[in-house]
Amino acid sequence: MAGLDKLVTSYEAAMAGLEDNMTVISGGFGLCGIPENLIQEIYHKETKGLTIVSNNCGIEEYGLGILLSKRQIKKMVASYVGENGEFERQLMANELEVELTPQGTLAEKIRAGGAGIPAFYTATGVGTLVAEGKHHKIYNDREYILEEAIVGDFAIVKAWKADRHGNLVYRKTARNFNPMVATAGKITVVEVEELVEVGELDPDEIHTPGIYVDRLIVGTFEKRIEQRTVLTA
Amino acid sequence: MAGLDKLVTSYEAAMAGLEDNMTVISGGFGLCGIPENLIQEIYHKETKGLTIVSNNCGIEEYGLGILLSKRQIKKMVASYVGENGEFERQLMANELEVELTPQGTLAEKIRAGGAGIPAFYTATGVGTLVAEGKHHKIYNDREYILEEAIVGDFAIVKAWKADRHGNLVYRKTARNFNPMVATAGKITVVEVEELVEVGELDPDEIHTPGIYVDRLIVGTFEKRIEQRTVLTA
Amino acid sequence: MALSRNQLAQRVAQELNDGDYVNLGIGIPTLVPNFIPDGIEVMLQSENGLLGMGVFPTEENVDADLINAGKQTVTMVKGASLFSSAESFAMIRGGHVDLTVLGAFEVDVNGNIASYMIPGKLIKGMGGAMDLVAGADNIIVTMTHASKYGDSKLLTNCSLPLTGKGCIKKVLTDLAFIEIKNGKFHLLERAPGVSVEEIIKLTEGELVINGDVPEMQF
Amino acid sequence: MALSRNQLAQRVAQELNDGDYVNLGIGIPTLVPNFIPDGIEVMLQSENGLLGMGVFPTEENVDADLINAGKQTVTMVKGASLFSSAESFAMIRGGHVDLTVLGAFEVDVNGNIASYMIPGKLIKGMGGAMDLVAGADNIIVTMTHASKYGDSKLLTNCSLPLTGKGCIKKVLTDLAFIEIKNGKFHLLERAPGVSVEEIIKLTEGELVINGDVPEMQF
Repeated sequence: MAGLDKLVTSYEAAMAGLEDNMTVISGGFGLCGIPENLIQEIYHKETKGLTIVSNNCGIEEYGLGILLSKRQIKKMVASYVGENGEFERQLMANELEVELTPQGTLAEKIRAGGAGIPAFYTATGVGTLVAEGKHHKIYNDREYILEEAIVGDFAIVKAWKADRHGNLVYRKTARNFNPMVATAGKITVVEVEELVEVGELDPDEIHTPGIYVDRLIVGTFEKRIEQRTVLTA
Repeated sequence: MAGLDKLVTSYEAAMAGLEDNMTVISGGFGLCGIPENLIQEIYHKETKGLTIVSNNCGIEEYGLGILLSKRQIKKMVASYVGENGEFERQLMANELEVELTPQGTLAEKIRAGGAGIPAFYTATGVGTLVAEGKHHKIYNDREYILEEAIVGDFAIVKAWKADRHGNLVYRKTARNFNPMVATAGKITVVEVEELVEVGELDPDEIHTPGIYVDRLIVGTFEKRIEQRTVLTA
Repeated sequence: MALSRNQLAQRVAQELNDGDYVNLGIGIPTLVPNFIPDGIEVMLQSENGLLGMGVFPTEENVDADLINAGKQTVTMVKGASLFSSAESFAMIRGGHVDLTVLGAFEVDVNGNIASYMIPGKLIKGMGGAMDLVAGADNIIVTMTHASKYGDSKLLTNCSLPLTGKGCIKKVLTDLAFIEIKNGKFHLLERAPGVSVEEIIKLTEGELVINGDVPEMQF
Repeated sequence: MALSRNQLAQRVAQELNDGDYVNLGIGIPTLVPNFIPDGIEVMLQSENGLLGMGVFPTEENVDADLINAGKQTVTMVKGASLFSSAESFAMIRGGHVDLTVLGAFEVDVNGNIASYMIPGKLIKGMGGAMDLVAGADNIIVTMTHASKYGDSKLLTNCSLPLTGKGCIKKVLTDLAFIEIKNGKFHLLERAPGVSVEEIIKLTEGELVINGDVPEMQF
């Protein structure tokens, strides 16, 4: 790895420098488009006291849920708890600090973190628990609350294809939070299914420019499906 | 035009409803990626008292500059005056109201307008004329100013390809401000070089989803070059 | 008789306009696409980053990378587009979605909605619901009129933590189609065979009845 | 002797690190790519939406849709990417660009920079410069040390409207390479054949000279 080449060859190298009590932002929605091997690496490292920022926390035995079960997570910033019983249990038992954040606000907070916007106003959450303690302001007769950006010590991302410069392309709804997450880490680590030659990706079709990416690794993925719904003839 | 089909067949229909004193946001950077025929249509309509939001104001005889020469513009919101002598002249002579806005702030104000974010903080412009009268706030020992979103009565956009649903693809640096502008108009009008069948654009490669587009027209473009720089052997 | 889940979806579908971009929440709303009237073309938005959601895939076409906001495997229709969650909520927050249909635990006469937690009992999280109710002008809440214990879900004041304040104008329950305005519920239609009295009995918040209340038409 | 435009560009190029993402302003900075040292790989960002800017095109390859921030026709290198202006300034404002090189009218001992207007005389507009100076940690200003009338451009206080406040740490002029810290200019290097006295004479703001000041090496 030198110059613009972001490729690393071990998951250990990919997550080197991750320490207890750091903040990690993760891409993925449910189990779709999650950096599953980077999560596994955090699990094996046994890093503790983590703040995890992610829309969901996986399911109990897969995805970010494995960090929850192993008590590696001190605080979750997420929009959705459902479908993970252990998450709900730890939350209700006050064993886990949770900042429930509306999904769109969460996406925007992460984007803002990467884009040098420390805070922004939104109407989402006005009049709810989410608005408590936040600055309120009226624009055009409507009330808005001020939400602050999120920056992570690490950002972990799953993309479909990449070149060594870290130019990324996502596939279908596995894109979800990944493009914003990629911008919001002090160290951004990306795992992909396929490495292509520099120059092979059409510049007009790159979703995340390599400037945001610090480390890149090629993995194999289980891609577990949460709700396998099919048409019955 | 019905249902999801946004196609109109005349520039008159494309700009129908534009009235004096409205705000029009335009895509383009310099003369690159400007909705040249939509601008021509505004010129021919002789609409007056317009507020134009655009990074530049074209050059004197081409692009948005023609509206300036015909005194159709009451106010410009732009980041750059250079290379348009008439713009500079009207500005210095106080014949034109001008809100000089840093380029990144302008891009973000337009994005915010489309995204339902009424205002955001940025460090850009702190300590300069741009910051005067704006709310200041400290985050992490750094000073930021509050900037407000921009929404247009009309947004005019140039894209490369589109389908009838208004799904858009831009080409190279002709993308520039166009994707944000497309989101920020009460009525968004897009002109393109090429119409393709619905389903022909790869969903992963669509830059602007059709939900933002109200009207679509296929045009022919001069694509004038401002600085023709070439390698000399 | 109380509406079936399919009838609820069918009644919602009558509210669609040609060319609408529509976000359908989890549960009953996901059945709406089965009842889109002829001649009406709509695009379904799924807040995880898909505009142009199609039906469930066949077994061979299941794709782990293509799910909806309920984490169900889906397909795309022609003209679909894919984007990030930030872009998706830019659409929603920015008011570009024409109609949002979602479920709730409670709704009250001031248009408040509660749908994401029951303190001490259940915490699902708000997901995208807070953004959806804040972003859309046109929202239809679908839910049962009362709990299985007969407790009304149409209240003077929501008792649970709110998902949104003053944002709901239309509620479709298994018994009635109700409009919320001026701090009151207004009974627009009743389910076939359901009496106005039955609806009054199960509506805790103030309910205005104007003349004869028509039955829903299917 | 004062540096030529090419020498200025060459000296700037020495500041590049392998793997840097670099934004080059209009004027002298655009000459920098001609002097990138061997073994150093950098990517040039153009704020109108291009990362991986290449050289000017040949006559046959001129493309009206591919320009840089100076509106000049350019090409792309392998590994280039294209994006919107909002994304471009997310990169810049978010501090993802490693080095920014831009011109100025004036710089002062507090790191203030003025570069976009001369009241009553000239208004170019700030373009992306205010975002660039606010977003980058590492900025090099390139300019002539003094005006053609001999007026210093390195001042105690900028006299023109500012582009940015307290953001400039390095200035390369045709006479000297100067660091700004603790409210003073610090002379790091002088142009070959230019004396310290000459630099002192043309520097209005307080200038610190520590021991022997080396000549720039090319």
